Amino acid sequence: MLLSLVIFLPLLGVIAIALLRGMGPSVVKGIAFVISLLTFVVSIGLYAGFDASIEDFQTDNELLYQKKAWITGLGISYHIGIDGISLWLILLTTFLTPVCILATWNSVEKGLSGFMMSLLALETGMLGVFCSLDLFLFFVFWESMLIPMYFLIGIWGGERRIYATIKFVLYTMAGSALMLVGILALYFQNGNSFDYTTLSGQFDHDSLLFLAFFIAFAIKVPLFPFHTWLPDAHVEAPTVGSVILAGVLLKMGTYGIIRFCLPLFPEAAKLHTPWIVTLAVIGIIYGALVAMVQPDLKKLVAYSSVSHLGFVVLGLFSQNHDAIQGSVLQMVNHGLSTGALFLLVGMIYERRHSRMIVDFGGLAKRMPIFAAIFLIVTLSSIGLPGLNGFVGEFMILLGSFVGGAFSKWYVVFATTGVILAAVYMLWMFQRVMFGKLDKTNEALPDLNSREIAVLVPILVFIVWIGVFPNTFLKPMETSVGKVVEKVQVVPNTPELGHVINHRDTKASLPIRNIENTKLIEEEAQTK
Amino acid sequence: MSLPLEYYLVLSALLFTIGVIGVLIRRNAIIIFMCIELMLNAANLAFVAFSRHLGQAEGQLFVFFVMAVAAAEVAIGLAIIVSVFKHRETINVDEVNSLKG
Amino acid sequence: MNPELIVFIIFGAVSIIGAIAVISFRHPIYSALSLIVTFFSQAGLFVLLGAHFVAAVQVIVYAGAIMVLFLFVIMLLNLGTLSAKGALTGKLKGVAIILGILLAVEGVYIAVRALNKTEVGSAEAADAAAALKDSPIDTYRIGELLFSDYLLPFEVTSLILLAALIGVIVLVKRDKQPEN
Amino acid sequence: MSLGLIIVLLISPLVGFLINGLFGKWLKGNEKLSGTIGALAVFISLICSIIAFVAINIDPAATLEGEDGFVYRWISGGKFSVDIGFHVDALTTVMLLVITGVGFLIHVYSIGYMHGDEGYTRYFAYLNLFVFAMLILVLGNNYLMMFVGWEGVGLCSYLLIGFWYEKQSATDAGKKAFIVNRIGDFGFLLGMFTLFAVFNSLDFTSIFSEAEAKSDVVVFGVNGLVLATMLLFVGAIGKSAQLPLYVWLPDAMEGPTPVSALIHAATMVTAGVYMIARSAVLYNLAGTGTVVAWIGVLTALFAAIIALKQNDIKRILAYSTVSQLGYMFVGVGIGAYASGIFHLVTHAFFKGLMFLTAGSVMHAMANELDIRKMGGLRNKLPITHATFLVGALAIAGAPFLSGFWSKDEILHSAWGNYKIIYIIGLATAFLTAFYMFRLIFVTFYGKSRVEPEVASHIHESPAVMWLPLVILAVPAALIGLLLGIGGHHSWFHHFTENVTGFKGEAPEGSAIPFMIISSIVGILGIAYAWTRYKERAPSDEPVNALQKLVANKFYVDEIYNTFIVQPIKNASHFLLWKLFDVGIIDGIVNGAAALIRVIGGLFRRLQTGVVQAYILSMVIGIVLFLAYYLFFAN
Amino acid sequence: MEINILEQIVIPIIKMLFIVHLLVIGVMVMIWSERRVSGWIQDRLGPNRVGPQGLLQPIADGIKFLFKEDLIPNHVDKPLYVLAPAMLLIPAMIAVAVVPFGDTITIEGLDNPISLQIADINIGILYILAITSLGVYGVVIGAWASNNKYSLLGGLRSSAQMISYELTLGLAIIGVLMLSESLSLRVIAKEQGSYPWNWNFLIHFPAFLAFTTAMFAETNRLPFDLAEAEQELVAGYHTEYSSMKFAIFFMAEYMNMIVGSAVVVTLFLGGWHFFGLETMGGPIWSGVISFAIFFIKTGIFLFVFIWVRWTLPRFRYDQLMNFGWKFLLPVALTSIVVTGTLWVVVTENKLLWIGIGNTVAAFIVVSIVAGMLAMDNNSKAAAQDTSAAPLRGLEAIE
Repeated sequence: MLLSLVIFLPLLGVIAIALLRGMGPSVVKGIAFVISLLTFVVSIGLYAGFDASIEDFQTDNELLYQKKAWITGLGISYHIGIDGISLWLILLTTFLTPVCILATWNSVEKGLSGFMMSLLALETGMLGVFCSLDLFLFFVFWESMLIPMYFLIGIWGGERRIYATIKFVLYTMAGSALMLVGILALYFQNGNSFDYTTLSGQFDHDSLLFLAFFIAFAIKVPLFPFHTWLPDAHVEAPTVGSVILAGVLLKMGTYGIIRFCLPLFPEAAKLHTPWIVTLAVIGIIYGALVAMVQPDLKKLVAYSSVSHLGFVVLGLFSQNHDAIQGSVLQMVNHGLSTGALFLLVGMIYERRHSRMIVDFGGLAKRMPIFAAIFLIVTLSSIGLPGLNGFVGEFMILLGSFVGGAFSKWYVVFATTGVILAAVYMLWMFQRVMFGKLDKTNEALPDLNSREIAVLVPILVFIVWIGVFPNTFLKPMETSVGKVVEKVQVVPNTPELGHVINHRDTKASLPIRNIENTKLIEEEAQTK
Repeated sequence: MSLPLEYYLVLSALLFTIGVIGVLIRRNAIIIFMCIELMLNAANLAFVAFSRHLGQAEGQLFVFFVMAVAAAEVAIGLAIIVSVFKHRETINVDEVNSLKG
Repeated sequence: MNPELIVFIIFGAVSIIGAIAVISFRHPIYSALSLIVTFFSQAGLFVLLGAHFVAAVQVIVYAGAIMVLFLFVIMLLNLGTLSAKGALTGKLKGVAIILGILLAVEGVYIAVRALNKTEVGSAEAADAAAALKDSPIDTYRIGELLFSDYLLPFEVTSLILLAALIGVIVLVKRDKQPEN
Repeated sequence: MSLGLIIVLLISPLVGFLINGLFGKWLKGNEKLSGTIGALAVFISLICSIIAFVAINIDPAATLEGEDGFVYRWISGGKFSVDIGFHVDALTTVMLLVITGVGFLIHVYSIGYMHGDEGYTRYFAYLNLFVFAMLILVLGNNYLMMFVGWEGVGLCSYLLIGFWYEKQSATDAGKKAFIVNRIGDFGFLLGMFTLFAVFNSLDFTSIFSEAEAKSDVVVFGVNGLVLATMLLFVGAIGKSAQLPLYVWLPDAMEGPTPVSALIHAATMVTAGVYMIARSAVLYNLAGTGTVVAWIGVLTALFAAIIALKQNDIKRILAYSTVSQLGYMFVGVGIGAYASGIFHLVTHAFFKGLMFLTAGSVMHAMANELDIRKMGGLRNKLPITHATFLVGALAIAGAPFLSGFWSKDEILHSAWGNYKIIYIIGLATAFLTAFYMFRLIFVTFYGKSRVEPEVASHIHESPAVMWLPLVILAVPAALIGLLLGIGGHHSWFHHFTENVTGFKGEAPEGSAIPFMIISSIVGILGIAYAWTRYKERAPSDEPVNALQKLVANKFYVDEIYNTFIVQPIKNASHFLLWKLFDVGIIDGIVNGAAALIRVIGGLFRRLQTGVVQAYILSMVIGIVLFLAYYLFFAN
Repeated sequence: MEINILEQIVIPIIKMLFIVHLLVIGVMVMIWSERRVSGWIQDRLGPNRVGPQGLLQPIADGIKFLFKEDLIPNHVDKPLYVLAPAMLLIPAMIAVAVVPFGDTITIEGLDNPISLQIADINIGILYILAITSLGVYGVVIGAWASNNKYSLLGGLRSSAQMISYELTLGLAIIGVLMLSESLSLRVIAKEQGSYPWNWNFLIHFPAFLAFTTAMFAETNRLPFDLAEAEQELVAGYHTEYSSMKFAIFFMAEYMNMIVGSAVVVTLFLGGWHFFGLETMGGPIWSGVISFAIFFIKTGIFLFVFIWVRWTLPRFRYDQLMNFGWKFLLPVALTSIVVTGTLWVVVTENKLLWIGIGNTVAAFIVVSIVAGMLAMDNNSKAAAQDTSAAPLRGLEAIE
């Protein structure tokens, strides 16, 4: 019930705004903000009620799991639930939405109520995607979320918004069409049921099905070379559109991979891993290199997303527990860091009405608070230890290197992304923040208290994840474990190359790894 | 002694065909519309005939539905014709071709 | 001669003549009136088929409401005959009529020949139907079906009508006058 | 030793950073308070460090290791887990003392040096943050924590080099430093991965205890330990500015001088040396020390050569730092870990001292850096001159001063198995003495070439600045004697050898001949400098190709720029972005759309807009379909 | 199939002839009584010269009409112009076919008792609705064929009005049908029984009022004679008609009144029942008595028609539409809902409760609608106090 509440509370806000929009913009904004904040508060209840020891969906907890027949004739049910993976993406969504609403407080000039309604409707769509355990329901949410995004970019976007939004929609639809075919194929192979939880075993043509799903998700991620919609969409989207796009929408692609591609078609995943990982690594380097030379701040951040998400995909396909866990964490990290970056870009855009790097310089002098926050976020994006980005990236790379289902060379090349990230980010930071202050920029005011209030919560999480990542890693551990178990291609022991001396594996465990030891013992017993 | 089903069906087919021809050769939107009604009616006739032939009430039931839909369709259709006329001063379907590709 | 056949021939002939008149008259008013005639004879055919309820509804709905609307609109727009310049129909009239004849031939063929091959038109079906004829299809039975097995379609129909209602209001609503 | 002490030691600079960073706005009007807070924070750490040092001195077993240092579980995945935890032993305490000791003095010095700067509080915030990060680096009980500090100091270095961010060259230098360091980090990261692949852990304790047992594990087709140590060394190359990644350090002199003293001379750049000393077990097993030593000695020579022709006072010191770091790597590379660390300590003091005196000179000369525009400053800046001289003598290896002891130990150890290294090292020592005294003679002696308007303002620094100089001069001169007397049997060796786990066998033979040779070489260098630069400034124009090559630092920056940086940039811009991304990928996408549009345009003709045309086609379809179905099917 | 000529052919023909003539005579009587009653209400004499009490006046009028020149204007659409009066008259005449104007007469020697009704078809009430709805064609076609602006306007008004009120007409009787569970008028009349407190006008009082009002509108009688409002449209749709064609329009209107009254009597006023009087005359005479009772009831109701004509002023067009759509229709719908609900819910004294429920519910609905309209008017008045909005309905459709 609680989960349904979380999903549909924003929709309630949409209705409320629709009814009360005549009462003026402040009421509309107030409703939107309060509702989204309420959603976040309620979604914290999900975390509170979450039992990390359950590897499957929390079927015993009525609050977090619901299954109701919907269209019985077609085997469609309203079936929602969460596990440790979706939990964090849900919280990320519910967290970013109020932040976005607060961030866009004064920047929407026309159609405010429509904007807020789109935003809230989008939230429902996104949450639905992360919660759905019914393929049909998933697809419905997946598609429904396109509509508000289409409006957000198409109405409130920049100059070339129509081109961008159509590109975005068509790209995504192209993928969705494939996915729909995949879903239908699964439906018929699964005894005419769309129920995710009953899907198991070997499917016919699993390689093709895998591709159908994977391409849809790869476009969403976006994996090189399906990424060209992203820079356009980001550049044209309004600030919060970019934030949501980068923060949550892209995660739906990676979420889809970990939810569908890997557990459902392990054999196919194994078969396709080489080229996927190749693309991911190309994406990491390519995204970084192209980001480096972008003259437009938003485009730069957009290409950096391509690079960052390449890491996530790399981790997901490593079929290694640590790396997948790192990938999931990195999804959250990227949502926070890139979201914050877009917010910051939006904030100077509001002041200067330009996103071109050459138009800036020396802002640190006029806007010290902005500069400080920008720096922290930049560093988080670079992956500085102690901030969130590092933990995820490190786990991905370490897991992939140690136990990845592919050559270590991939990891070596991927690791160069760490260097390149520093190059393009710091270069951008230098050109925007440092140097001589331009005359036109002298009057730019520093962040006001509202903007600080928007950013500080994100900073708190950026530092929190960096310093205490276990808060986030623990609840997803068993769920990720289950995915890994399903993949079952690589045994969950690090690949040590040729171990000449045969030794007791327990002895090689880290000293403090008490939990792990227990887990392994339990596993051994169950086997 | 009731008449064979075929009589009614032939009649229905002829009426339907006349409706089709009307739709094709007339240019007045209202008349075209009437022809559509004619076709619907022809279908209704077939329905009722089958209903009696099979001794089932469903045929008549569907006639009922057809009529309801026809009523709705006429209401909307005429409203469209009225507003088209308001804007274009014509209901000649040859001249109303804004949707030309 | 079978009286039923006589009645059938009369009504059938009237309805076909009416139908042809619909597409032949140049003026829409005459077409409309011809159509009413056709509807009436159809109602008669329905009576002949024992479908009294349908016949009554046919008259109420088609003759009583729909055609009045037609007339109303024709008069409201004061439509006369249209000018003869036509882009397409003039050239294709012949084609259309030939097509129509082909269609008619096919329809008749279905009615006369093809139907027998189907389940519905088979002799067995007729025999089975004969058994059911003891209970005539009266209004009571229709009502019963309508509110039991076909309740959902029935309600959907009402929704369609509601939608039509709203649609019409929106379509013909006059735009608000600018206030000043 | 209690964990609490370490936490206080660690947290204190962090608190200073937070106060100065978050409340900088309110502290801005009050420089004294801001500076005092910064210095006090480090002073508390210094006290704690001394306590820790003394405790270990009293009881060598009083270390903080393994479980005792555990604070909390940081990251845990399926297989991988790492803790926040501390490891304190003799090596750590030595490092702690250097960091907090030199750090504290530099903080005090900065109070005066940075007087009146706009970013005063920001400066102290960064400095405190640096100390915090450096402390993490040396305190961590696993490689990942070390890496945290490693990156943290890199960040602070970046921030402090680019401290005067309105200056393009400063921000460029900061960025360069960070990025070059990142290249090193790339190696460090892969090194950690390899370590984890071998040991399933990043914990010092467990890695070192199992190192021997797992010395034959193969990763990536290579012996795991060899691979790991080499990759880690790549990290050290970056951080400690060795060949070929040394290029950032000379540029880093764009930062405030105390920063150069603290970060780019005394502490941060020595992190690589510390790391190798910490991983002594692995390096011994892997036998990769030779590579370290060779890189070190080549760097030492190379940097010393470049220093010969430099005219910027800070750059000369910077190249000298690179060179001395090379010495340290030689030390740890050949297995003389204690000697390496010993040199690290002495170098921290005398190089710190020299940077601070250079700062004092700049302070007096209105930020003039070019030594050709100085000369004869000895009289005007007596204290500065005296302290600088102490530092220079120490580095040149003048007998019984610090550098003499530590450098000599390294050379002595090298003689055994690495005679070529010994010879190169000796040559470097000669060059070191030469360029250092070239600097002194040109700057402090001879005629004044100071520009007239500057000349009138030349004055000795305030007490808050010269006092640290004097204080620092004492250990810079004497610490070598204190710690190093007795050579390989000195107290310091015993102290640190417990940690490195390597009982360095004392090199054959007596140390005294080596000392004498070193001293002679040093004095020769000084003498040669005296002959050449006693009276005259260095000439402006290099006379021959060699000199030109040297003066232009072997064109290394230019080579990097031409062959690496620009091609990547251009390729990214033109090939990847404009051609591939916009041209090819988007071209395909838009081309597909355009194709569909063309096809649609063809079909569009069918849409006449006349309803009846559509109906006609529909009817034709129906007729044909029915005809097929009725007459032809079956 | 055996055909009993007497019973299946002769007697129906007799009944038909009887009723048709009764109708025509009824029309004449109505014309006369209308004028006399009008005179009485207006405190004047009315026609009293031709025959006793002017009783022969209608005949005289008829003769006059017959002998007038059958004028067909040039500009009219001739076929339709001629057809229109007939199209109005015929439905009025054939509608009466299903009205049961009395009980049965049982005559010895016949197999079945003679039913005082031309045809007792099982969808009788639908038949009535169907046929009466056709009356509008006469008006519309006549109006259009006249090719006269006033006529056309009258025709448009009339058609809009009739369509609008037809809904009420149909919906108002649903409650009645629910209770009788039949569409046959005879059954409906029988179901009501002998006593007035069981008659439908009490049980479905609001529906009764709505039906009656709608019936007035359907017959284009005052206060709903917008289609022929003299002051606005000369004579509306029959402006261009004269002589016998005009007379036929006239007849049709009165015939509609008579049929309408008969239907109201049948549906709501107990038909031929009156305190059991209809059963007292034995097999033959009870039929006659029941016919008399029916006749008298219809007459009284016709009197009401005339009475209302001289009591209420004519509606304005928008008032007419508002009244039909906003008051009558809701009342009729309420009646259906309440009747159906109470039929299921109440177990004892159903009729009583349904009667009370209907009345109360209608009252509430009317109050709500009135309140909403008042609020709407207030806000409109506040918005633009100058708009008197005459003929708004027409404007809306032009």
